[in-house]
Amino acid sequence: MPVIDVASLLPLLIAIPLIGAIFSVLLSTKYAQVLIGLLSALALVLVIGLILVNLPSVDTEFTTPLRYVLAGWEAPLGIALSLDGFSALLLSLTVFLVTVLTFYSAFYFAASPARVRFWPLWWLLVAGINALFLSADIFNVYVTLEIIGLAAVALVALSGNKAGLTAALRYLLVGLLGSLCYLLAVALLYHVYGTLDFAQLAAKAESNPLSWAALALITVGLVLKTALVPLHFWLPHAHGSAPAPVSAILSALVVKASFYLLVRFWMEILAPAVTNEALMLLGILGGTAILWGCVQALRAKRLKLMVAYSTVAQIGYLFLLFPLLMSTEEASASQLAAQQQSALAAVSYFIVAHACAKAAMFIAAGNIIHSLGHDDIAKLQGMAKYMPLSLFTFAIAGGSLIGLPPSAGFIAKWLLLNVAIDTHQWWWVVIILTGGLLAALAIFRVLDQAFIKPEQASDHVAPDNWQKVPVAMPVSGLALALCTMALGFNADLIIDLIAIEGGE
Amino acid sequence: MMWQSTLPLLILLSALVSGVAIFFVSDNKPILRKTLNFFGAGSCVGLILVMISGVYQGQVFETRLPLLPNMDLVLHADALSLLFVALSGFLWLLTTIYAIGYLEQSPNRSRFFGFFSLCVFATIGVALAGNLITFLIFYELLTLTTYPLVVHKGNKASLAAGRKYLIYTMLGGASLLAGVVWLKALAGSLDFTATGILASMPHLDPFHLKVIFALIIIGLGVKAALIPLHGWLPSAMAAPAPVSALLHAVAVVKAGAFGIVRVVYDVYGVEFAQELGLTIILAVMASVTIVYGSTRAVFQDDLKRRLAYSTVSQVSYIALGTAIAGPIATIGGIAHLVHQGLMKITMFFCAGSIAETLGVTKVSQMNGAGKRMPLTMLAFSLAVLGMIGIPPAAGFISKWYLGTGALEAGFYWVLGVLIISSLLNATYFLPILYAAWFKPQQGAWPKEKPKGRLETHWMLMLPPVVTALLALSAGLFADAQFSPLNWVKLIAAREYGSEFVSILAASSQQIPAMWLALGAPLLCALLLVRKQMQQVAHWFLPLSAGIALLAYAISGQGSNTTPWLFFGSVLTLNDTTSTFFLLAVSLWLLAAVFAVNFVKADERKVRFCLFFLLAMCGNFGLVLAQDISGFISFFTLMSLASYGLVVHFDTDEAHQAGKSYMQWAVLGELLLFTGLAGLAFGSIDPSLAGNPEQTYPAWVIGFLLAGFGVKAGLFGLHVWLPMAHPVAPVAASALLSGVMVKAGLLGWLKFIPFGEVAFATYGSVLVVLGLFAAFFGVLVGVTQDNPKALLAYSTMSQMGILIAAVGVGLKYPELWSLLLPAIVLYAVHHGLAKAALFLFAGMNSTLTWHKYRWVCWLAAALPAAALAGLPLTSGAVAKIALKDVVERDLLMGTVLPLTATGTTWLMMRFLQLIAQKQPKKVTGQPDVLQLGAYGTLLILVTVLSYLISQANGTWANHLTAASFWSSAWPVLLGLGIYFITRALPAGDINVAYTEAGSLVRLGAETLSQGLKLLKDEIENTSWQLPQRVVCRQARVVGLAMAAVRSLMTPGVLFALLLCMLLLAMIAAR
Amino acid sequence: MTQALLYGVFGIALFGIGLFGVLAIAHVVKKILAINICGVGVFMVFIANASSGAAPDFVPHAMVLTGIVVAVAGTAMALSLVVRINALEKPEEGA
Amino acid sequence: MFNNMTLSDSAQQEADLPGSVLLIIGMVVVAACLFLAMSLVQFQSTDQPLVTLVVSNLEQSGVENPVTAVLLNFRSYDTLLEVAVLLIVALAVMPFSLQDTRLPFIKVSEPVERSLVLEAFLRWLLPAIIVTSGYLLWTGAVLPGGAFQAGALLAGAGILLLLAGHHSFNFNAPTARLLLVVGLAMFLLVGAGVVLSSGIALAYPVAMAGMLILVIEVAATITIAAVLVLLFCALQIEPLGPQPNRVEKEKHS
Repeated sequence: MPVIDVASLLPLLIAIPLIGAIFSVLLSTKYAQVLIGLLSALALVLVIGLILVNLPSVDTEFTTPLRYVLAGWEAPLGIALSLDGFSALLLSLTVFLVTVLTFYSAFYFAASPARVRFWPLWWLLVAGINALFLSADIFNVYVTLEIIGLAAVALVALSGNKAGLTAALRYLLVGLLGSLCYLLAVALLYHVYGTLDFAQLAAKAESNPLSWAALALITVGLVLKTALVPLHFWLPHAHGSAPAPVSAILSALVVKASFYLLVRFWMEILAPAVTNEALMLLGILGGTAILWGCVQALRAKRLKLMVAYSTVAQIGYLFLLFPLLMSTEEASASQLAAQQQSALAAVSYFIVAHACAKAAMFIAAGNIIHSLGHDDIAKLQGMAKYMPLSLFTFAIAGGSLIGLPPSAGFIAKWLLLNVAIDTHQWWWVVIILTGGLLAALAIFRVLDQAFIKPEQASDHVAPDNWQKVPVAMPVSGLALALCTMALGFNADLIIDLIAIEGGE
Repeated sequence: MMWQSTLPLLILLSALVSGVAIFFVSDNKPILRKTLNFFGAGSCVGLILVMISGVYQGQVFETRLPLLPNMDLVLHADALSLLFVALSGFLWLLTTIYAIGYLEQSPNRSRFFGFFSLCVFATIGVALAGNLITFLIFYELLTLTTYPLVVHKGNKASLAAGRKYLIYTMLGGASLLAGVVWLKALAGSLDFTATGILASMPHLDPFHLKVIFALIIIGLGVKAALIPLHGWLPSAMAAPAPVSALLHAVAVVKAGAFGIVRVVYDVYGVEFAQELGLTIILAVMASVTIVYGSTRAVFQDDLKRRLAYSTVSQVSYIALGTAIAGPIATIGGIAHLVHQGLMKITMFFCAGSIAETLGVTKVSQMNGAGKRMPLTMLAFSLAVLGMIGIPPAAGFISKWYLGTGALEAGFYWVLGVLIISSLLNATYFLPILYAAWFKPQQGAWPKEKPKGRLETHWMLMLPPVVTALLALSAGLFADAQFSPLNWVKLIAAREYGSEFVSILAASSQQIPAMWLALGAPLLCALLLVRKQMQQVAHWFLPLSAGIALLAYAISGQGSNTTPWLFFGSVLTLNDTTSTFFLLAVSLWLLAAVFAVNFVKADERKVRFCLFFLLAMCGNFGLVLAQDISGFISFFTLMSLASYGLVVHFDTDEAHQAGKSYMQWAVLGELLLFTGLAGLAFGSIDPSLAGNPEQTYPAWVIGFLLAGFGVKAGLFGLHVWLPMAHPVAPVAASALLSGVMVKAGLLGWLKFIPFGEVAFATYGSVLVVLGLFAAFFGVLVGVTQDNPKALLAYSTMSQMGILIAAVGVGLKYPELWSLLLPAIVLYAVHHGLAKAALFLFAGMNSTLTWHKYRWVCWLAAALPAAALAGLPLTSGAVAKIALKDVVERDLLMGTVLPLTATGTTWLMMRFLQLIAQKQPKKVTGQPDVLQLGAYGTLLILVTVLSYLISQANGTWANHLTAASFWSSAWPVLLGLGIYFITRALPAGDINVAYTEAGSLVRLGAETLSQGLKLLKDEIENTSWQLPQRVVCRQARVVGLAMAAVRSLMTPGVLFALLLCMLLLAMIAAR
Repeated sequence: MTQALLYGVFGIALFGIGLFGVLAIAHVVKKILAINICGVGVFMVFIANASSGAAPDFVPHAMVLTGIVVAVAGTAMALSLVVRINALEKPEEGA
Repeated sequence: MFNNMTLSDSAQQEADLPGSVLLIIGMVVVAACLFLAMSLVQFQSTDQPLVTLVVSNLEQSGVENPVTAVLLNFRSYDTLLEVAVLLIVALAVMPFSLQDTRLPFIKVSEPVERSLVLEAFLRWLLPAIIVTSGYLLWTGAVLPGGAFQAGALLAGAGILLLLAGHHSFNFNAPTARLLLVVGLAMFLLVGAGVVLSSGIALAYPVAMAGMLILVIEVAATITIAAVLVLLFCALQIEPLGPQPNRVEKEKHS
């Protein structure tokens, strides 16, 4: 039995980063901000730890999501927070990554004046992400989406150069347009069903033209924010020109936030309006994204751009979820549910795997830029000698992205392949494996350069223009990378968490 | 118990932890790093030993960690995994030592050793994996951890190699992953079980299973370097030597091969796989790879690349063994996993040492390397001989089981593959040995390091020596309790649910002294390593022969049964072997005494002593050995060691003769291998017991006849004999013609079931060939002007008579009991007389003719007369004994007396040559030892034939006038012919062979020139795509032509013979 | 067709006009304006919904207020970025 | 779509899409809107449960204006996040510099160019604006009005002050930063504080609801006003501060 009421802890996940943000605005000295950051991270870890420990396990009968009614007003009048396995997983992931990245940022921004602005924005972004994962209200989700979008844009703009600002502007406009599409859908849904609550909508939703229209608007808006091919154009530059910790969190969590919403709408809230053809369409886009992203990553000349394109590809994998949800005629309802559950588990694992690996990669790339002053792939010769830890991080994380065992990426791919084969959609198997191979080419292109003997390399990396990075920076990246490996060893924990059923 | 579930994990961790720790050690702290390294490797080996003892006691070790729903990460120690784990762990230790020595000054050592340990970690994981997904995980991990090692040097070549390696392995990995996931979806959890898991699931769609199998095999085939997935392996040679060693011997290629074994046996189940028709495809693939890899190896000049292609070929033996469904082939395949590992790692160690110490990387630079780095090259040679499959080395064991297994499964063509591969192995390996040992050094070494007290750093020397010795003992003590073979038998027993106990369970030693006879020469050979001993080496020869004689004297008849030696060794002294042994031991002793002073002064003393002693040991052993493996081992030892005696003088002629000798010897070995494998299979299969017709199929007999026929000088296969016998030092020639040539005869006597089955066709062929040789030898012999060459032809002629006699025995089994003593008697008579003649020919130039003219004439004429069969001589006794028996056969009975005519003619000619060559003036003292030895031999020639048991009574009835006349008239006739004819030009059938060979060569060259022209033509044209295709085709054809060219005459002959025998085999069925 | 419905349809039309503007016009400030037009369209749909029943529904009102604030925030941020980019571009043009 | 963004007017023609593409975009947009409109027209909404819910719970909300009740009580969480959005924008546009943190919030200086009419007008307009905004805030409980309206008005006062030229604002000053976060901080404080009495975050006790909402609104008004002034400052392309050179230049032209 739960010792404490877990649900009452949920608002803390939003309040703590908000408080962190407020104090970061008020106290702008370097150490104060770092201290506040670390304290907030610690508090978040404590809270999410308490929640996870007390979460009813999948074996017990408590499989309804946790629910916290804010302000005491039940839906449809008020707003509720809710937590099921999927969102708990994403929240834990968020807290974990934020903790590591906070630690990393403390060093990354140590000498930069941008830190004054960075820390409050950072915590506001975190608050937005947490709020989105917890939200059970479609309008509230719009506000959280905007928080995330605006904070992310502000963070991208921190780089201050023209490329960064342009990328930020493009990102902002895309985000605003996406949000507006979403908001229009909210208007339509409210018009039809008279409620904004996830669960109530899910109960009322039926298949009618307005539902279709709403779903289409939501999907277009969120796909734009998630950067699924062909709406991915903004991502590489935004992710590629932001400061390293920002790139990391953008790739690892922010795109996942809108994907999370998509999953919520397609699997739960507007499930009746979903058709097989639509699912397949999303899948095809996902498949295209995998191949296109990988090819672009292969062609990228800058390291961070390559990593960003790899995100485009990885997002493609996430969208393979949708065709795998398709029902077939012979499958019974329970079979379908099991199939959907395993597909979701696979994709969740993908999210976790990609988040850790991509964050680690961006950290590694950040370290490289930090010490070299550039990230031109062609000029990375001999890196292995000078930055072994960062390179090692890059390699492990790369292994996970390729899907090599033992890594979370492998498990994710394994699960996804399993579902694909189970549902007789073998063409995804081909695409997934091809994607893995292309990713391998891209990653090993970098490693190849790094292993070239410095003596034979051109003199770009003469050790005198080499800036040593504080050891904590590569170490935090390595920690994430090792995490992806560790996650490759016991998948049960995460899969069990997913299995805690969301609301019907 | 806890430790049973943690031990596999601990073993893994021992490699992982040390690997990870090493990364953090700075390059400036070698001591710490070395300590860590050795600690890791040492504790790993220790833990493995603990586990082996545990498994031996029947404990189950399994670590199970949850990985996925319904899918655990399982580490399981069964017999098969232990085999691989033990191999990896142990070789890791050795390679670590080696790598420390090798990379002493190079940069990034911590990185290197870190990844190195991780690589071993992955390999151990592959070995211990208890289900397919665990296997997959470690398999992929292996790819990753190996990549940094391949590109370690950081130069262009290694980076290109790394890229190639990755592309291949990643593609393979993807295919494997697809296969595994699919299989998982169909069949659920994929835990390895001894008899396969899919067989028990009847509802699976066979088509799916076939596709999955293909996917998985493609995935595994990349690492196992199956054609056409092998491309990465030769380029990966850009890596440092320890990496190549590990890649080729243990980690990577073996992981692939091991995986194939796992999938076929423990996932599909071999019977089920066979039902699906999958094994045959795999077998064909493996066979093609074997032949292709060997063929490519022939053309590589870069030593490591040659070794790499050899690996491509050799690793497929494992796959082949797996694909041939059957317990025996399984044993062969899996045993090869260990054997090939030991041998190949030795080779790479040595190649690395040579490159590091001398800067030699090409085969063409290796001339004389044996002298500079004897121990290293010795280790290399042992490995090479094993790889070719020379018994009793480890490679032979694998091939033997593979061959027998193939017969068991009815895959006759596999034998052909094995033989072609062995032939190619010999083609590309033996020249290396030849260059290293027998060619003089040419100029300075490319990059020689200063020579210290040892030939190279001890860390570079120790590992190959250890592995070479292990490879040797793995073959030598194949049936010992803890040998790899025995362990593999256990695995096969579990796989097939049957038992394989050694045929000989109990050890019994009735004639223990005979071990002394075998041990003495070997021990003396070993003592030669010491410098002080080399001073007195010439005394070792008579000493060890004397010990053997002594041992013989105190032993009665009986057997030594030693189960742990070879496949269970049986040494027997019975009527026949006793007589042969007496012949052998007396001739070796006398020849040794005769040679003492010659050897003492010789510049290649040690080499001569070594080969002499080894040949002696082989000869004694083969006489005594009663079991197949023992016989063939000693037989081979003698054959190979004789090579050193043949080429002793290092003249062009000697090398030419040596080459021919070696080619034919290898050919003989291969024929024998086939025949004996058939024989062994016949005697193993219980369903055939008691039915000699089936136990001894005609083709087996054919191969045995041909195989031993090479040694016995059977006409058509005799070519080497007249070349090799004369060029050797006198004592050696005497032994070659006197006893060693009888080894073939002895082989027939031991392994062909005379008296039980009739093989009329073979019998007739033998009679015709034998009698033809008897006259042919005479006809060619009389044209020679070198007395030793003449004697060699005489040997051929005399052996012809013996062969014809054997042929009669084949035709008329009922005569055998009478024929056997006659043959033995004749053999003894010929051995003694021929040896005496050779010795005399050698002594000729030192004799003081002018003083003791008549004594000298008598000494020369006595053995000559005996050979001619002059009445009252041993020759007459032997001939009459033979004649009495063979009269049944019309041809033999008629022609046999006439042979004496020829022999007389030949002997007269010999005496004439001797007389021509008598020295006008002799300086110095005559050699007392030589005279003594010769004198003793003369006495033996005169009396021994009357004393041995086989002569009982024959000479009594020969003292009649009729028989007197019957043996006298041919001699007189011969004398007549001698006086009619005089000097004829020298020549032999070998000339014809050489001619034919050069014709073939000419044809091939013309063709390849034509192709080259064509290629040039095409290259000059402008079309892009088709040009490449045509070029490739032209290259392939060119290669084929070159292959034909390189095979030379024996090869062509061999192929013809093989075809004929196979035809015979098919016809007989 | 009720009045509310008419508003709703026109709201959608406004949204469409804005959308077209965002997609078709290259000038950034005009793009930002187009997005604002989009937003206004969406708000109109909300309001139209709110007044479609017998009694007015206040929840959409509140939502529109929140939406306006958010829209203002977004617009402000976009404009500030435009200003900063412009400031960075100016020296280049002058040079 | 967003790759060919441009800022300059002259480049507009080049950067615009070709006509055929525009036609396709237009057709797609029209089709989508038609579909939306059609489905909207076809669908007749029947029940609006929230209408009655809002009215029936209005009494317990502490305010009489239903919109304010929704904004600050029923859906106060949305508003909380909305304030956070404002903070983000403020942070994003704020001209940060580490040196200015020690300077005061309001700096008084001689204007370069005095506008006597504006100054005189301001003297009595500013107090009026402040009072009016106070009224708007207060009346928000009953009639349309509230924090945003009041804040906007107040910001207008600030901007007027700025335009007059005597004063300039330094948003890096501690006071300014306090003003920027006070709305969010107060909201959080109250939201968390009520947990002590009601046990639920943001759930005001009925008795104190009106007062608490007012407190939040006051703080929010200040923040909104501060943010809007900040936005104004940040978006000025020609800074209004004392930059004599430029002003002189303008004079000459």
